[in-house]
Amino acid sequence: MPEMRMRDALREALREEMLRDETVFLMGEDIGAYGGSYAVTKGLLEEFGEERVKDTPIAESGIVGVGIGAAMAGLRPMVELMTINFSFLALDQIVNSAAKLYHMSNGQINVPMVVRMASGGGSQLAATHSHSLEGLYAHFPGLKVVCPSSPADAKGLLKRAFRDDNTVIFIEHTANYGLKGDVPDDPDFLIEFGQANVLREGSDVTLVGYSGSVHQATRAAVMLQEQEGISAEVIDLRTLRPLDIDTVIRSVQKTNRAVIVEDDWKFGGFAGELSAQIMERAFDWLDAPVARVCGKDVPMPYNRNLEFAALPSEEDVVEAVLAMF
Amino acid sequence: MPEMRMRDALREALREEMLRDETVFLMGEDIGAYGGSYAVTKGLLEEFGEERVKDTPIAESGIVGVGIGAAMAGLRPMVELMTINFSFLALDQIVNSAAKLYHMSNGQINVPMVVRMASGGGSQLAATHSHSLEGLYAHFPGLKVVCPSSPADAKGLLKRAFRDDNTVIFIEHTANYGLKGDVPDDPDFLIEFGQANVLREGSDVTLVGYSGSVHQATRAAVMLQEQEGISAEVIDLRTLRPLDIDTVIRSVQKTNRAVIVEDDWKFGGFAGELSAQIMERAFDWLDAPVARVCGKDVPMPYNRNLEFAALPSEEDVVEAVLAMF
Amino acid sequence: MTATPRLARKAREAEPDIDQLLDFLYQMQLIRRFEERTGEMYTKGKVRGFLHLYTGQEACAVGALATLQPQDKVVTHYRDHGHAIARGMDPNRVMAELFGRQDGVSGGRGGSMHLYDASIGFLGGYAIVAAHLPLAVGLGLAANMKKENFVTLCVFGDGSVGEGEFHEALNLAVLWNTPVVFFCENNLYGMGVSFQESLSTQVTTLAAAYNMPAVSVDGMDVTAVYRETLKAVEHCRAGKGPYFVEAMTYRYRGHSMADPELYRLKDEVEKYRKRDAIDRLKARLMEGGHLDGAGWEAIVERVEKVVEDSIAFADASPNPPIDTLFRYVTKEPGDA
Amino acid sequence: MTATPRLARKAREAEPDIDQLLDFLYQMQLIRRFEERTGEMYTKGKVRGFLHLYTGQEACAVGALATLQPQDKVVTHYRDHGHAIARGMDPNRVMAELFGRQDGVSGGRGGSMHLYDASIGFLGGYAIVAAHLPLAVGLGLAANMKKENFVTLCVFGDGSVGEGEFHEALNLAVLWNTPVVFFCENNLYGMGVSFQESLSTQVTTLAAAYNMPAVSVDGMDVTAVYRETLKAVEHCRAGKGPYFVEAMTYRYRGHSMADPELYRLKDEVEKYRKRDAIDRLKARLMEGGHLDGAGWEAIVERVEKVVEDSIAFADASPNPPIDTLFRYVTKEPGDA
Ligand SMILES: Cc1ncc(C[n+]2csc(CCOP(=O)(O)OP(=O)(O)O)c2C)c(N)n1
Ligand SMILES: Cc1ncc(C[n+]2csc(CCOP(=O)(O)OP(=O)(O)O)c2C)c(N)n1
Ligand SMILES: [Mg+2]
Ligand SMILES: [Mg+2]
Repeated sequence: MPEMRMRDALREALREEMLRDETVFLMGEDIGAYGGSYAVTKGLLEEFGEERVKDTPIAESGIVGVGIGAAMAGLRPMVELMTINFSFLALDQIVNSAAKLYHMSNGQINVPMVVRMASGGGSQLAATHSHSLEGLYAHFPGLKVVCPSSPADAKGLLKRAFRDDNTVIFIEHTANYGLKGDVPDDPDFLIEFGQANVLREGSDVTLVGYSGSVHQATRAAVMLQEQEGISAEVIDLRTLRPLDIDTVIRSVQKTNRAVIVEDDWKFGGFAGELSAQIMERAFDWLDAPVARVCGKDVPMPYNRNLEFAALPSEEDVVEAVLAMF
Repeated sequence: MPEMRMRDALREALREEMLRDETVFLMGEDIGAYGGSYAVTKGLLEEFGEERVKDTPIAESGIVGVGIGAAMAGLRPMVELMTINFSFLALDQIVNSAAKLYHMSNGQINVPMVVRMASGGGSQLAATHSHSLEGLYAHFPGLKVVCPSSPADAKGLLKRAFRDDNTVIFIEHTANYGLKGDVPDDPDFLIEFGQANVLREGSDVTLVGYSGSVHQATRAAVMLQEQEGISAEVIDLRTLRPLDIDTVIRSVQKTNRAVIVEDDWKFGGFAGELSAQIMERAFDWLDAPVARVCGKDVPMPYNRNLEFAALPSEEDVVEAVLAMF
Repeated sequence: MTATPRLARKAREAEPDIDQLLDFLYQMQLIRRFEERTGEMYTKGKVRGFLHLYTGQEACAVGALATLQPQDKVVTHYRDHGHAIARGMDPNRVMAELFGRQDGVSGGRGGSMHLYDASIGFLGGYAIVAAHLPLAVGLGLAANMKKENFVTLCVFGDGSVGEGEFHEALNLAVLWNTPVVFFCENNLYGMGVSFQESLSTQVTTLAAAYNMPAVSVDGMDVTAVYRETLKAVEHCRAGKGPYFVEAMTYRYRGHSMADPELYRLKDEVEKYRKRDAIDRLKARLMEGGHLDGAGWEAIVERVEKVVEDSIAFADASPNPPIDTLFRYVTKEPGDA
Repeated sequence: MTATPRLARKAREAEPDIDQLLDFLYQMQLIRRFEERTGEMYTKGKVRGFLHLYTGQEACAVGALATLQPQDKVVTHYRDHGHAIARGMDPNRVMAELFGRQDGVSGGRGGSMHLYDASIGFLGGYAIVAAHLPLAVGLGLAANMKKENFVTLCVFGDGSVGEGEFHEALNLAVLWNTPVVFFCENNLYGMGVSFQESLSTQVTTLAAAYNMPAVSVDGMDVTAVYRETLKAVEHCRAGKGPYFVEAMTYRYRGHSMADPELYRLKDEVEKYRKRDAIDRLKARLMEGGHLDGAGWEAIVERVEKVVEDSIAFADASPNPPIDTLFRYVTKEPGDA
């Protein structure tokens, strides 16, 4: 299995799916001549040509709408919105058209489209460019929401996304693009949606994250083990919708404690959903309230120290765990 | 105190604030000649003229943006987006400009604007026109989110909104427009944000709702009392951001049980936040997991029976309560 | 249960012949009566939600849709009954949809604003103003990429012109040379706001600025609509890119059933009623000796039967079972 | 700490006099060097996040901003250092903002893309493409409603033209007759996509279709920019509604510091460098005998000092204390 960075694994997934299925095509802002703002699509224009790798105007709503229309007509578009911060502008198309057409048409029309976007803070991009809003998309029935945390997952999940008959919101944490890992080169390597991954087994507490936050969780687990002798299980959700809550519940029934780690603002965020579901389904197993370690409820400041303070850190996770014992 | 319907109470609030403060003006889709799609602004064009009651093109993002600009220059605009369903189109302006300018400018610029919109299902308006997404707005720091449930609250909260120095998202449930109630005519009648209202006292279970769902909760409380001898306390949150969780916690510490009632989809909705906060703060008082009675996770179907089944009902609340004993 | 697009078998002639004109008259009358009866069904509580009647605008749907071929696609806005019927959607199943019943074209899930019949390329009524314009461009892009020679007719109102997506869609359509006919039904109002108050310019001036042909046509004259739209469709079919048609028309009824119509005077409605498309075509055919009183009566009767049958059909159709609530949220392998 | 808008004391003449031209030269050089040094500070890790340098486009900011009066307002996009400095923002506080420090104009919260100085009517850099266009219209509306005679200059790039908000804003601006100068800096690219590939038409063709005057001007010629923008500002000030200016320009550096510049050839950059606005103005002044080598050296030295001082100032400024994290989320009575 070759080792590669997540951005390269994503590119491989796009390439392989374009080679496999000629109805797959890519469109988005600066995915062609520029090579993709995070270099994910680099080289694909040269390989596949302008017809299948389309640079678009800066018109988020328009290009997602075009993707929907193309998908309705039997193509399998991937629309790259550059970052989640710009996806607000396309939210109506995603929520009111892509997510609902199958239902409103009584199953006559479906929208097999992949919408990719980068997310996350930590690069001092300030308030408008540092959103982590995976949970926002997960709220809408009709969508699927995928948030990979490793190169292999990124590849397997993205390939799987192209084989889904629905709109898949595929969200990549900018901090993960450079991560390295072994990635299968089997062209049929797929990871099914709704299968959480137990990254690390443990017996004292369950740490739940996805995308960027599993890495804080994992580092926290190491610190807990080394410094406190606490054994933490780390679960990577991989997809938020469908959500594999069963794996989380099984873990909590074993550990009796859970901490959700999420970059997004805590108030009204997806961590609340996870916390509520764990309580609903594992109430009698809980030795302490489920804790949430999330982003602070402020617009993201540019200054490095302030940004650092606004984001959840492994120390915050450790602290939350220690408070449970 | 005169009795009036909620739509009239809202109109009174607008009138009084326009009379009090000449920087207040209204703009929105069909608020003028048409009289407002829910007749809230009826007659205001005649009374205040075109300068202060502006019909706009159908351009949600544009008109909210114009409102922001006007607010930056010292006016106090109210922008009516007709319904929450169309507010997706303005979400970028609300989230990236209105909510963040104060922070990004280090306190130099604030955006005192009221954005009004109708929400809620139950009128067979089908999938794109039946959203209840109060919780979506509540997620964003920098905003305030208000959801009145009665004519008096509607007036007192809307008047208060015009005296806030921030952007207030004011969401009115369509099912409430026709509700009647006594409404103070004191021009300085204001209801502060972040003050939940205990609508009904009880000792066995706490029902938490807002906007439309407090009425289901109240009806359920009556049924519980009459049919089961269970005494339910009903709390109307009134504002989701700021959130008065203390009132809820005090109640749960007394009743030891809580049910959240919300029209919005359950998965990833605001009910999760409430459930998580109750657990976090009243863990040792809970005799049962906090329950959520919410909308079903499907796009809203047009058919009446299906729509009814998709929405939470008082029977659902009763059932959830009974399951706790 | 698949329907057949209307007139699918006829070659498109630049000028409609008498048979076709008689058919236009029939269709316009069918839509007129369908809408009138639908309004009554709303009053009776059989049809619910938002209902936007098409009365007055019949010449637009009938003239424009008649230019299409079976492989072509249609997307339109929420005021969609007229286009659906003109495309050949089964009136029974349209009415059943308005009643929210299982045999409705959208299984009772869509309602008035969301008619879909993929079997005749009718890809929906859309209720978010202007949201379907980019979809039409996507359909056009797919036609190009798949080398399928279909044209997409995209119908919308004057009110859509103020939305950002109007702009994004027109720009993309021209940039990517997509076979899309943008068909703007300018009925002078978007709800209660007149288009002069909501647009700083003329619709066709703006459309033409994107570099596509843009014409304005009398939308109360079915032949004129047919003629200009046919040019547009042929332009698209020839691979020359998008084309914009503005049809000047008028709705006789309020915006929706809830509209108190405070913003316009009865006089104005009367003025337009005098230019009624049905009356005019009827008069023309009678003057030309192609229709007499009995012929008109026959049309009226045929229409009555179709409309009354649709109501009976709708009434007899069951509600979708509650246990289907979770159907069609996502499409999974193995789904029907 | 309030700054003074530049040139606030000078009457605006249709043609800039020699003093003013010398000042233009100084300002352009100041922006040029400020940006070059900022780029170096980025490489050193002192400036972080997204950094979009303005090098090459100096004539736009300097020419356009010089037409404004103190009461006027400016909103611009994320490539905003040039406009800020040309408006008279204190370079020390700009650099401190880029360093993320407490004395930055936005207290270190905004960074490069979000410079604000309300005291000189500089109401921000905006990082969501085209989002500030409607804000400008709102400012214009407020000018009308409050009967305050200020003009709003709204600066944006060619890439913004594809966004829906461009359309919504222009339409609203004309409909409501707002005093807004839409100033499009067409540097040929939106990131890596050339504007011909992202727009189906010419920028001014489209702008004019909304019913407002729209001109295109050489954005590498500061006098031309000044002249045309002044007409626009005076048009607005006279209550005649919005005006559109497209300045054809070029950025010498990549879109941001992260740009590998795969989409354009070095040749093209060289071609534009030959038309450099600073070089041209310098040559013109020298030819006219208004500037000599020593004069130019003096300008260069003055600039160096300002820029180096700004770096020293920024370096000396503390980070905002962590315990201020929750400040300025909402504004409450009693807040500072
Ligand atoms: C994005 C959006 N904003 C507002 C509405 C509410 N609305 C429904 S129809 C309508 C008027 C549309 O007018 P027009 O496009 O002229 O079509 P017409 O109804 O005249 O056929 C409005 C404002 C909506 N459905 N979608
Ligand atoms: C809504 C939105 N979409 C995408 C981006 C990412 N982005 C930042 S700048 C830019 C290019 C803008 O080009 P232009 O308007 O020509 O300005 P220039 O950078 O050339 O000065 C893009 C696509 C963004 N910031 N906002
Ligand atoms: Mg209209
Ligand atoms: Mg540019």
